[in-house]
Amino acid sequence: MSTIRLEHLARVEGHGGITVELEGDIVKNVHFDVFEGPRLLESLIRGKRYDEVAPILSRICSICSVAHTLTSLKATENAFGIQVSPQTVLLRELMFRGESIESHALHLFLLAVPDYLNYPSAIAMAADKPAPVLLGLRLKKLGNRIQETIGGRAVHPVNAVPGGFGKAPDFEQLIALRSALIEGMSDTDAVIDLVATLPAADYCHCDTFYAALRSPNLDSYYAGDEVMVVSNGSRAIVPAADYRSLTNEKSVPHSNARHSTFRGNPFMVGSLARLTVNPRRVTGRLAVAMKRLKLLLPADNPMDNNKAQALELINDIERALEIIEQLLRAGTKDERALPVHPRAGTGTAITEAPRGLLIHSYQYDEEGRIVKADVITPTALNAASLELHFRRAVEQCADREEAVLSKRLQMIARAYDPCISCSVHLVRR
Amino acid sequence: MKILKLPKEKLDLFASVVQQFGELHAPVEQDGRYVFKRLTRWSDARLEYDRTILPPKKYFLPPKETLFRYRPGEGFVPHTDGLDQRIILFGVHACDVYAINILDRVFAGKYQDPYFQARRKNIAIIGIDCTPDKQCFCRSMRADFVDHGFDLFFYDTGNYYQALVGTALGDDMVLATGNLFEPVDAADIEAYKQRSIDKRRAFQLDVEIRDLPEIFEMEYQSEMWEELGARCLSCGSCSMVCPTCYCYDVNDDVELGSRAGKRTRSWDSCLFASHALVGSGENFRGTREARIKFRFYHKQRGFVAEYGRPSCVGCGRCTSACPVHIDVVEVIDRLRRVQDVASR
Amino acid sequence: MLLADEVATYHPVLSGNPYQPHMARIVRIHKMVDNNHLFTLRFMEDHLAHSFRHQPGQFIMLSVPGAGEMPISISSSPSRPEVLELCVRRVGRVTAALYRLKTNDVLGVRGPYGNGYPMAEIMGNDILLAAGGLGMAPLRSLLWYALDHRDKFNNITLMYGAKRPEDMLFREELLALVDRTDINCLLTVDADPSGAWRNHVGRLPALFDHAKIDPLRTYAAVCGPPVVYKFILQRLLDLGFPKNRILMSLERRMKCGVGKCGHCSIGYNYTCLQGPIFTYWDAINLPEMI
Amino acid sequence: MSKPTVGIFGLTGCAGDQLVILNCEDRLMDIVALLDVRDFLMASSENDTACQLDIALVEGAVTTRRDAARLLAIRQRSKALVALGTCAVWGGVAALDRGQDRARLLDEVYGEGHPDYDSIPAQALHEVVPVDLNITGCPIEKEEFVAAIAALLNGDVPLAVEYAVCTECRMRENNCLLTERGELCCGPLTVAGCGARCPELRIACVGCRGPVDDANSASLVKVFEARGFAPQDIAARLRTFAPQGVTS
Ligand SMILES: Cc1cc2nc3c(=O)[nH]c(=O)nc-3n(C[C@H](O)[C@H](O)[C@H](O)COP(=O)(O)OP(=O)(O)OC[C@H]3O[C@@H](n4cnc5c(N)ncnc54)[C@H](O)[C@@H]3O)c2cc1C
Ligand code: SF4
Ligand code: SF4
Ligand code: SF4
Repeated sequence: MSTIRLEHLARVEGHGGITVELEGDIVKNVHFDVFEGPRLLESLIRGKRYDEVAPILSRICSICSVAHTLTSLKATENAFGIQVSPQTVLLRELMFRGESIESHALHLFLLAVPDYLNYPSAIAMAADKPAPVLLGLRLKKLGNRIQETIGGRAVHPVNAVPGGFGKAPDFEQLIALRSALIEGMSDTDAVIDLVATLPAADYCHCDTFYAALRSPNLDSYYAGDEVMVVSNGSRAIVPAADYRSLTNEKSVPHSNARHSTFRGNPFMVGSLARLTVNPRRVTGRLAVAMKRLKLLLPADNPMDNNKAQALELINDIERALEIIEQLLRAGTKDERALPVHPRAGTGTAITEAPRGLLIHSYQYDEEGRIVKADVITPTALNAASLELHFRRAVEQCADREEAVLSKRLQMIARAYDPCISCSVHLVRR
Repeated sequence: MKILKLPKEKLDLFASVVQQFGELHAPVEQDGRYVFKRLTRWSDARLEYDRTILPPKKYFLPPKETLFRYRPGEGFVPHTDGLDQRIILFGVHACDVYAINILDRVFAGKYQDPYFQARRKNIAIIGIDCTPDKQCFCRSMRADFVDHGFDLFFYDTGNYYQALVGTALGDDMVLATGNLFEPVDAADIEAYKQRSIDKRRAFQLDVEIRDLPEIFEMEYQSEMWEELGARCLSCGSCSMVCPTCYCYDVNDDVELGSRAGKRTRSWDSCLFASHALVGSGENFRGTREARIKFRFYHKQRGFVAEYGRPSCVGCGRCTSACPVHIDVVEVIDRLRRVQDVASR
Repeated sequence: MLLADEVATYHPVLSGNPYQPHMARIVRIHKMVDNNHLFTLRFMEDHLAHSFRHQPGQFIMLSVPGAGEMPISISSSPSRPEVLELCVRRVGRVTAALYRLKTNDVLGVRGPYGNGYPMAEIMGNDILLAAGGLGMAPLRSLLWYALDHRDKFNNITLMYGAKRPEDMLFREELLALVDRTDINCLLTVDADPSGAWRNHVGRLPALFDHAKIDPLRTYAAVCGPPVVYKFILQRLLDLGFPKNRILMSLERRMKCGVGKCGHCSIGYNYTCLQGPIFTYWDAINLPEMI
Repeated sequence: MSKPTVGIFGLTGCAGDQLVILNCEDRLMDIVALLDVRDFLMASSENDTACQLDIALVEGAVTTRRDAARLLAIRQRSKALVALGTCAVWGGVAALDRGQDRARLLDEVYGEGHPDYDSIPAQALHEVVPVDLNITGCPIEKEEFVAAIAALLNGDVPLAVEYAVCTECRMRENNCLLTERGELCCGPLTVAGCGARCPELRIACVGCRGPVDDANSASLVKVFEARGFAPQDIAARLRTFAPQGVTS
């Protein structure tokens, strides 16, 4: 038996590795190993007052800190029966878009593209090919700017609290953001041009299940509380309250993370899943771009997630602009966060983090202190699917050279854009 | 001094005329408190405000400002941006004008602070009368009236503002309004005097400052300082909001990859542990007790020796800003062993 | 107050700015003692080099570009103009940045500041200079001033103590004074492990046994760490020195040097304006003096 | 002068401080041009994992034996070790476990009979190895980071903030959440440098930068208690980001 082991997965957030065990030509075992130390936050949060929960759980992960914060707030508000104002919903959606723009720009241009073009890093790539790096930095900055303006900070937002916001952005801030976004729009063609010219990456083909949030208007990262699971030929709806049917996880010895399946099938979450589950939103500029990228849904190649991210970058900028226009039309009010009256009960929230479905579920006591908290992250949801795709990639690769395999597996891993610090925070039974 | 009166209903008109002399700033409401801010509409001005969070000090000595830019080969080049900006501060209370007059003296002398002086020249002050509230003790600090340091000062005499013209510029402002202002007559003077009596009666706080320096010396070892030291958080709030606290820190910020950069100064506080720390490692006010004592000592005693009066003007800001309720009036009363107003 | 007729020619920031450092070049770095180097500076503009005048006991604000500004006593005597000598101990950020500089590098200088020693008052009297450790830095200016104007002073006594011979500042220069007859130069070290030291060994106050001092005709200039003050002051008082003839040089944190930034304030005095030279009488009247 | 060799590392944490470095979009190209970044796993797949480093920037807390071993190795190969972010400086939220039974916590999160995870009580870097410089913040502030790099490149120690969030809050002329609204604001105890980010938005400071040098928590706790807050909530708030720091 031979073993291929990749100790440190580079250019991902957190610490992980990949192990492949081969017996002759037969793939015995494929592991996605997570070394990130368990921080046990769900358990440490027990007994904390409702207003401490989001700031602490935001620290699960920096790249998804907006998603963690807002999902946490939504779960808390659900538990206490708080209905936030329409302005708050719009501002929160805007924060999600900002985070998605930042995260996709970072992932695509600074972490993934160097793979396709055979550079070890964006820093190295910048010397010969500065354009993609600069493009990525510009878009990243745009996403951060949205997060800073609305959330008060690009990483670990401070402005969003139970019941709303500390302070809504004023007219001047929104106008400034609008000009930045309009400027950002002029970069979207370059995004598609660049991704369209990347060398093909056909490392594995495999029928895949996709799961994403189904929102009222089919296009929200924040509003909505049903998950739809889609595959070639089947679809199923999972309401938020039943989120555990997606997360019948098992602990595995090689990893601090745990693995999820739906009705026994690994499933993929994230950009590609969102486009697959909510296909009707693919219109206009986005549809044209999709044609240029030759993306057919449902896709059978996990590498297509990079294409989906490029498409989402465009969509996110468009949506952010729409939201700002809407806010400007209505005129932002200097709202204070709604008063919070804690009560005993549970609240579950599902949203779309940049990497896919994120679930927070809390049980509170009557004083508004946490009794129990579950956090299910996209990387945890993706882990089983990622291992499946690793396995298929090894099976479908004629060349068993370690260097070749290792590069392919790394690229697949990075296509998933795994966020390992997230993946260790899992369900408490 | 030229004294005129302005019918109250003409104030709006006056405000629109004086705008030609500079950018108009006045107190506006902010979540129930007031701040001096650039006006976008005259109707935002709240001239009946109690006190602003920060005093007008922020216009003359900003919380952080650049003094010089440094470039190798060029040396230190003074930073002049914004110094010539013409601003009109509309609605400054007497105690705050008094405080600026105090700062004038600190920033003058043998070594004039040119940054302060430039702003002082370019910022006009239109003072306004006020009614003391339960935190005001400016009368005790002799800062409830000012006779200079403003361009115009408005006293509320019912249907009119009685206007003291302090400078040539103030006079130009009056003239620019055509005939909005009217001469005062005997009845107006009586109205003013009545107003003065009413204002005096409105004070709810009173402290005695005569011989206070001596009492400070005598009570230098008082146990009260220890108690205050245990309470003080060294948060610096009192110094930031004080209209006469002027301590500052100076730092050089360099640019990435060079020694070029800028020299900035920013507000500082004698309550910070580093304030009196020196190179040999000695800290002359290492304990919180020594620091809080110094703050009071310097304002109420040290400043008297230097400038002939306490630097405190009795605006009440530090008392309302202090998270642990360290109250100047109470501190002075305790030093004097005064239990209540009646026992004074 | 805005002056209506003011024209835009008033630029106090550009001319007569008391915070404006003037560039000076390091012409020599003498490594006197570990972490106590003597820096010799000359203003880059000749007219400044010619016109700069100071009193013994005054200090300058020294800018190390990009690192910061700090008060440093002028160790050279006004009787030897054109250059400034600064004896700087490496203690932290700015001094460390200074120590990384080399000959010909550029610094910013403004001053001189502070009252300095009351020379007019001292002249015609005896002087006693008593220093411990780095305290020699400000006293050295006074020492050479007095030696260069020898006729203006009566007896001159120097008492200087360091930990070990190798810690003694200006050692060569001071050793050369020991044999001179126009000054009673008493040097002592706490310990002399090498055995090569030919002067006194023992604590600074012990040097009083070797000096003839008339307390009513003498001005005593004292400078050093707190222990030096503690013992020397007591000794001087015991001898019957009038309190206002004991002169002390004090160190305080300073950011401006010109009585604005508030850091050096002691009670109701600014060290930078009313000091750094204070009499013992001032000291007992000022809280937190030493 | 040759460029300093630099390594950027993450122990257990949210990677937020490394992300802030990547978020210095306008300065990133200058930074990588001025530094010789040799080892930066989050951004590069080709790293020199053994070379001597002039500066090691380390974020995250030590929560596994693996973290501790990595940190020791980093310390050995680095001239200057910089703790980046509140987790590295104080322990951060990772160290919320101080005083709790680690094994029981693991059972709770992973179910009894979970595999034997590598997990030790969370520690700040200085509790494991000597640290030369702290840059605090959860996450660090971009400007402070760039200023620190600028100072380090000149051979200077970066300037440290020595006062509390209140000072900056007052400078920005915010309404005080503590005195005016009676909120549980940690501003008086927390080291400034963030520009009073939260109170500026009418949100009470939760102390994410850790305590100021001279924090007087005993006195503030009395104020909170007088305002009617439960001791349990006060204690929880004060220890969120710094396990031993703020509570005196
Ligand atoms: C009137 C006067 C004359 C002096 N003469 C000399 C001299 O001749 N030779 C000499 O070596 N030193 C002298 N000093 C002390 C010198 O100013 C400090 O050692 C120097 O400022 C330390 O700077 P740093 O940046 O290296 O230290 P830092 O890294 O800032 O810190 C080291 C210590 O120095 C203190 N310090 C920082 N800035 C100042 C400041 N502006 N003023 C005073 N202390 C400060 C800090 O509190 C800290 O304790 C004098 C000080 C004064 C007030
Ligand atoms: S405001 Fe109060 S607690 Fe804060 S430094 Fe001043 S006296 Fe101390
Ligand atoms: S809001 Fe908080 S940080 Fe701001 S002044 Fe008040 S207590 Fe201090
Ligand atoms: S105000 Fe407090 S919680 Fe907010 S960023 Fe600053 S230190 Fe962190």
